[in-house]
Amino acid sequence: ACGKAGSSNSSSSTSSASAAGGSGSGSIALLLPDNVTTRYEKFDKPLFEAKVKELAPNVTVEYANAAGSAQTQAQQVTTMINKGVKVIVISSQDAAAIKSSIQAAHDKGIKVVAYDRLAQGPVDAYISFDNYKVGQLQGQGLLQVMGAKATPSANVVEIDGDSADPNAADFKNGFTDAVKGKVKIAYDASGLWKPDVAAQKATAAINQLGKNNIAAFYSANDGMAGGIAASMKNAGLSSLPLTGQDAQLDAIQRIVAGTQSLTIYKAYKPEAEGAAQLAVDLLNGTDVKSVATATKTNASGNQVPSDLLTPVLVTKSNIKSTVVQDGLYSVSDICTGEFAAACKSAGLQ
Amino acid sequence: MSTEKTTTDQTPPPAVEQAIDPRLLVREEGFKGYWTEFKRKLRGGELGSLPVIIGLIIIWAIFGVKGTNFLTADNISAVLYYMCGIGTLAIGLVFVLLLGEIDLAVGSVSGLAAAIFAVLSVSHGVNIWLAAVLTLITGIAIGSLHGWIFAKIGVPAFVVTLAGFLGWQGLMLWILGSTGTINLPDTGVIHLLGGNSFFMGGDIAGGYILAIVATVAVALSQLNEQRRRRAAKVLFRPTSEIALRTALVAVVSFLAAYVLNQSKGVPNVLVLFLILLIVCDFVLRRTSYGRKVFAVGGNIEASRRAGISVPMIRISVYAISGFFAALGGLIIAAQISSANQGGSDPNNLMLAIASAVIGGTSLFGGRGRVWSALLGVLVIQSIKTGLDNLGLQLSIQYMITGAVLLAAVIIDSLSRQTQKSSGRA
Amino acid sequence: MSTEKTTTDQTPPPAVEQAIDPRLLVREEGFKGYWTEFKRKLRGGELGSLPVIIGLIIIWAIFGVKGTNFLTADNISAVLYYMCGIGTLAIGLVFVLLLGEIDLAVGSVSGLAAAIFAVLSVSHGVNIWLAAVLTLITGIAIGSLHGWIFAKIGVPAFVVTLAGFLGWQGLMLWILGSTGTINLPDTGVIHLLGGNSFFMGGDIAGGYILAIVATVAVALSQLNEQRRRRAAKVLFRPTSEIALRTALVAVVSFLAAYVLNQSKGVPNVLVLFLILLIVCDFVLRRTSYGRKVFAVGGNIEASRRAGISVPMIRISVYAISGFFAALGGLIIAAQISSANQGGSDPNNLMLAIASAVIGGTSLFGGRGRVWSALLGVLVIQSIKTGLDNLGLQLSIQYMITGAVLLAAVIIDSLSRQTQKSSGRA
Amino acid sequence: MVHVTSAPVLALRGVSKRFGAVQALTDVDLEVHAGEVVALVGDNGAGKSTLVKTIAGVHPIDEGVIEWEGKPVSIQKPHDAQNLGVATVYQDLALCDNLDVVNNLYLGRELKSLGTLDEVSMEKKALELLSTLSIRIPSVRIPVASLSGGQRQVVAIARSLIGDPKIVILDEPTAALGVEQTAQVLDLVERLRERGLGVILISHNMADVRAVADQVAVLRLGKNNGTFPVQETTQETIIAAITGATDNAVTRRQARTAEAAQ
Amino acid sequence: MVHVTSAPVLALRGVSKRFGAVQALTDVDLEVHAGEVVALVGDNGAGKSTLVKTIAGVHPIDEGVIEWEGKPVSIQKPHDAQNLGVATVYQDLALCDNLDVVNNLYLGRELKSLGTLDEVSMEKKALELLSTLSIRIPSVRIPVASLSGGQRQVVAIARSLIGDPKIVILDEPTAALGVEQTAQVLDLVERLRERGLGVILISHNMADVRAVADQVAVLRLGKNNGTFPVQETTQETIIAAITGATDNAVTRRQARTAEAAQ
Ligand SMILES: Nc1ncnc2c1ncn2[C@@H]1O[C@H](COP(=O)(O)OP(=O)(O)OP(=O)(O)O)[C@@H](O)[C@H]1O
Ligand SMILES: Nc1ncnc2c1ncn2[C@@H]1O[C@H](COP(=O)(O)OP(=O)(O)OP(=O)(O)O)[C@@H](O)[C@H]1O
Ligand SMILES: [Mg+2]
Ligand SMILES: [Mg+2]
Repeated sequence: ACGKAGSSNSSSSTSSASAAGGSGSGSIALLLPDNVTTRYEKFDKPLFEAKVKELAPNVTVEYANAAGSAQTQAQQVTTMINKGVKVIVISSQDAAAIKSSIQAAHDKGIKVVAYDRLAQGPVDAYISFDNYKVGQLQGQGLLQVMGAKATPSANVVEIDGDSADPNAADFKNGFTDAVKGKVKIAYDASGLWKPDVAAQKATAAINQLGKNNIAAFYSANDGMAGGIAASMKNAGLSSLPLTGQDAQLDAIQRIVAGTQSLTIYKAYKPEAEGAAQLAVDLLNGTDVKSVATATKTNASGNQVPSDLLTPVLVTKSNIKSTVVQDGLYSVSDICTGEFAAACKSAGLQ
Repeated sequence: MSTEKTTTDQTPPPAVEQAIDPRLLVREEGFKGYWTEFKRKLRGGELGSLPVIIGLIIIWAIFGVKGTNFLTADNISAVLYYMCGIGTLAIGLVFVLLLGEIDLAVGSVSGLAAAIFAVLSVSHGVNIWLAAVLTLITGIAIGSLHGWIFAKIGVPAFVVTLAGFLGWQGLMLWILGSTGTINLPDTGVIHLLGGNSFFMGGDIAGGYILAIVATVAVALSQLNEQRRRRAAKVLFRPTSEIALRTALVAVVSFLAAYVLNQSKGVPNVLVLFLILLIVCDFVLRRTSYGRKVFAVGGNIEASRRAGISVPMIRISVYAISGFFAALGGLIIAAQISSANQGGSDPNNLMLAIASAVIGGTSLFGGRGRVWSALLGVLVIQSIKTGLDNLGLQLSIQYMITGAVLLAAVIIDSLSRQTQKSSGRA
Repeated sequence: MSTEKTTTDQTPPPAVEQAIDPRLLVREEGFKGYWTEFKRKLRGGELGSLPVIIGLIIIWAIFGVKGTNFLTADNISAVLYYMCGIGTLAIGLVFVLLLGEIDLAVGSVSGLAAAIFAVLSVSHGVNIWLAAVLTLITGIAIGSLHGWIFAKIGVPAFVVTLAGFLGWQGLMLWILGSTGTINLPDTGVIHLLGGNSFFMGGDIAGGYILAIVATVAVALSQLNEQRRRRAAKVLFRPTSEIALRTALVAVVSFLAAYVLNQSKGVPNVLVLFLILLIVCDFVLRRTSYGRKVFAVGGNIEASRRAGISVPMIRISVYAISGFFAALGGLIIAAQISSANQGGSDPNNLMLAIASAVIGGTSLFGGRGRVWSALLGVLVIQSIKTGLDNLGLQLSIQYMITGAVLLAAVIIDSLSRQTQKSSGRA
Repeated sequence: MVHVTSAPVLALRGVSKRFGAVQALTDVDLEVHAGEVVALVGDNGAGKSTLVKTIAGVHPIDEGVIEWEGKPVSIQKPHDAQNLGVATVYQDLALCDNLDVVNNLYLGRELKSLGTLDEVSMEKKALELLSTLSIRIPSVRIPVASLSGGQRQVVAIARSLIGDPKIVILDEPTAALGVEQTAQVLDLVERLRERGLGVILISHNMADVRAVADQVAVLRLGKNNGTFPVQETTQETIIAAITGATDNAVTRRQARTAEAAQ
Repeated sequence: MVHVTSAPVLALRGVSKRFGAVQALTDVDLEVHAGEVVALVGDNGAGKSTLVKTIAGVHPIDEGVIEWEGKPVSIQKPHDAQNLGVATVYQDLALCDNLDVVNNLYLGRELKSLGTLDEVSMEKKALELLSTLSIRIPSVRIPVASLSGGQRQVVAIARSLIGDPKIVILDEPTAALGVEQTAQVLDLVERLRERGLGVILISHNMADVRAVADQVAVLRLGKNNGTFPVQETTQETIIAAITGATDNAVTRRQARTAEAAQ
């Protein structure tokens, strides 16, 4: 009798979003998952914002970080919908849990770009590195560093990421597939992405297996590798191979100093800029198939046009040609104090 | 009407009036007396919820000016919608805090409840309502277990629930283990608690009907109380004050109904949350069970000597807390349509405790009201949503949240201190 | 020697012996009396630390049987090494718990301290020792700020430190913001607190010297006390008991020295931790400051009326907690050779609180000892390392940790209950 | 002074109680008949309150038997004692400081109408009850934390009169009371006796004891030290039993003041 | 009975104090001279303890002046009062239940040697002090939580004697004490007077008041209701001033018992 609450303005927001095509104005939401990993607020956010500004000067970017909580991220999507953004670029904290939020955005006519992590639901585009390939590269790199020591009886200690993170399984699978039959995984535990947890697990592994019976350490990322390196040092095992991922500054320094063997560099720039390109294209109603040439099917069965980038293996020998050349870090960033000497011998100066 | 037998002798008691002390400063009749009493209370620091309400208004004003979208109907209704999850946890915590204890396991229990519900209803195909009931029963059972270990074995509640905090989280991870996140269908209880279900289907009339019911109920119950007290010749609340209180309730509830109607209507989960508040308030203030909770929170030994079974009260309060934790878990799961491994986020625990305390429930037991869960969670959720709106960097968000929490309670504490210096209260 | 003036009159006081009550069951002389008293205490539930120690032995036995490598020297020394970080946080918390309050910010402050230290020493090139001192001063300043807001403004400590929990974490993220993780050089204070620095360079003699010092100090201080009490004609501890206590200390310290020497020696951070425990124990039990802390924890009003400045005690205790939080942060950072954004892990807070409580410090104030930080953290770290050794799934680890925590305290609580039923204790 | 020869309502036989290293009660006997006022006296720390608390179920006895109307009973918790019909006013009062006067009076036995608390009736009856004890309390709706010592004591006494006890135990009920309130409480004790209740009265005030008690039971260092019928015993005998000597501070003080008066 | 004509050590002029809606003290005056025992009497809830707490700095006064040796002083917290030389025994005792007897006695003014607590001396002196008050406490090393009411009271009284006060305030010190301990406390009060200290004694026991006091100040409903020299005043006058009427429960009870005795 009295009519539906809010009937007047909910329809208007839908229509305005769909009518926005080609106007080149409006706003894009960038939703990132956590604050423990350095990359998001240091690289992804500024790179993304800069690229959007370059492509579409009138478009504003709204930013929110979920601080590692799927629940917070769902609220942030609602907030963004209420603010009337036209495109949401989201790196989901929990790829499955975000499904209903993405559905809600979709229902309002908002386009969704899955960034770095493939969310469930009606996603319009996806950009990321191939996570399985990351794990594979870690495995191949490790075998390469171990060289002749890589025998089927060589004990490798594996510290994985937090199993709540969908990518952790991809890394693990890629890694185990790469090393299967070539080395023996003697200890396998989750370090929860936390350095102090990883450090104590590594010490436990060393005491469990005996320090002379370990051939190498696998760490799923650089953060944990820092803690593991400290434990290896205490046990006098600093010379053993140790993997990582993310090309964090501290990891590059460890690689220079020889306490970590390799890391995986997933250039943030192409990823962030690619996402900006996708977002602006979606905002303008342009077809994204030209950029997102691949197709991935997400866990809820949606076919998503995808742009899959290739990661790079970084060791002491190619630091200069990767992270330094890309401007991620300058030589002076890396070669502080105690690392200066090691830098010199590594040819970084 | 009463079943009491006193042993006082049957000589006619002296007129009751004699007992009123000449030193008691009684309020004058009419609005003027109300105003002078208000001023006296203000000076004495007895402000009740006033500082929190003022704090809330300030927070809204700041976000309203800073963020362009904060004071829109859609956004306010988002605040009111999302607050229900933490708010439900906070209701249970109010009971526990009234006992002077703490329940650190509510966050984990809520995550576990969501997981159990998801596994039952999605993976095992149990009827969705039955699954919800089983989940709530599990919550009650877990709470009772905490309470039993605390009350009967004597392990400090802090430690019991700390163990619960760790243990139930482990159980949740184990339950979800093979599947990780489980998406929930938007039907049955999940639809009801979720963001697409509105009172009377979102009909404009719905909100106003609720507002009318609230106003009338407040007015009638107060008038009835006044009539009975007047008949018994004990002090009663003047009509002027009743009118004022009723007017306040009317303004707030009609305003809320109007704003929510501008958006999509009154979310059913909000209606549920308000009903729970009213029921719990009734239980705590009007039943002998509630009186016993306050008594145990005030003085355990005195309660025991008064024949109250302290262990029973403790166990039941933890059972209540377990129930609300499980229900809160369902609400949070409904809001994100899934049960996931982050469900037992310790932040939820912290925010729920903060809500109860900011709202005015003492951490030291024996003092507080259920309504503090509502007030406190409104403050917390407003800050959260407001900061999300501004899109600030996370580090700055943390700092602001900390600072605002502090500011909100500093006002409250300052007023209490004034109060203390003019009495033992 | 004493500066006291009493107003008692100068008539010769009746013999002091008269005041000994005939109803007091005095222990018989010699070892036999010691044994009967022990049995009586056992029956009455006055077990002191016994249950925790038995719990520890059970935990070690289980892990020793289950995991093949738990009882190796290397592993035990890993337990003793890693416990120092959380243990240091727990020392500060013991002070706070003795006041009957809580400090939820210790985890965040420790993370912040590591970040400040790293930025100062690595990014800004400040001398590493100076940076450590500045960091500790920052910790003290932060703690004092918490204390001040609590004591002077009257905001409940819970809320102040909850705000700190959020706020300082934000500040830490902001400080680390531009660089993320910062590697710490293995020099100076970081070397000292890290895993490659041993007492007397890991010389076998080092451990035994420490054990001898401990044993001799315990024996001498007790004999001295006995002599003075005997001279003053008040009850004193019999020589037999002193011998027993000294023997116990000797056995434990020589055993620990032997085991650590089997590995790489006594880590300097462990020596530091033990020195801190001794100093804090002395402060709490032997100085009037410590007495005041207990008094405020027991009865705030009585302390105030005794002329104690309650705000000063509160502020200083929070300052102490801030100091230990900062120091603990440095130790944890040294153990992983880096300062990172996960430094203010709320789990550290939970574990530190659990350590203090499991060790026997009451959450309700006024009862506890600094040594509970040692006992408790030993339990916690043993469980943690033992589970790591077994390489179990995370979900099962959580459950076991929860269950063991609970079991450890159930024994303790049961004994306290017996105690309570035979007295008000 | 109605004396009943039947079995005592309450009898303690050989009751002992220990707290840790302190033997507070050793082998104590006590009998209370209906319509009889038994005064329990003794030095500070003699164990009077401990004895009363064992009867009231605050802490169970270690050894001995408690008989109720001739039958042995087990009193493990305060609820047991209340069910038998024991109402107790404790020396340490035991009120809930956060609750107001009315709520404290009716704690554990609230009046209800239709399942909800009947605050109005409780408030009305509380006002009546307090005025029979002629105490002035500013308002029955203020928390007892803000009452004076005597006001708290009267609230505790009034509490024991709600319900329908057979034995009322008063542990130093008049300690904090003014002269008028003390007189009211003594009147009250006499009214209780007339209604056939048994009363155990603990007091250090010999005048009060002699005014209302029928029997005086003396405790000394946790043991019985004699039971005296008030009528046939002099104050000196009782005091000597309490202090354990005829030469004590009381007699010395009396001698001194008598001397000074000369 | 040494009377000094100089300025009073302590004088209150027009002191008022309000708690929320209760006006506890209105315009109260009081004077205490050195070597004088002033008894402060009044009905329950008359405001005696409140008055004493304002002097002791427990809660500051709202209006009026406190003069110390003729000069106005501001007493904001207990520390201020202690510095002036006021030692107080509170009605609610205020002991730290978790600390033992020795620690409670010396709380805030511990004996030290070489900066550390001198537990041995404290324990020795505590034993001496308690035995002059002829109290039996099983051990001075048990927490005061486990003491009897009277034992706690004696500990509180002993506490006030440590230090070097000029005025000792005793709020119902003998309420929980046995006959012997009461006599000792009265002796103590006399010794304090002889040493030239001012004493404020609150008591409901008229016999005690008449035994040791020089002046009796009466409070009624928070207001002064007369000050009487003990020597020249009858007990009836004082009781009438306390209760506000000559016909009260006390006189009625006396009349009744007299009647019954006939
Ligand atoms: N919980 C307890 N723990 C240890 N000792 C206790 C405890 N309760 C009482 N006592 C001891 O038992 C003895 C008797 O105490 P009780 O309170 O019964 O004395 P009382 O006769 O009531 O004395 P008063 O007249 O002073 O009230 C005292 O010496 C006291 O120290
Ligand atoms: N903190 C407080 N808040 C409110 N009212 C209070 C407070 N303290 C005391 N009062 C009121 O002030 C009045 C005086 O109390 P006070 O304790 O001074 O009485 P008193 O003369 O010592 O009585 P008694 O002889 O019973 O000890 C009482 O009516 C009491 O209710
Ligand atoms: Mg007693
Ligand atoms: Mg008083």
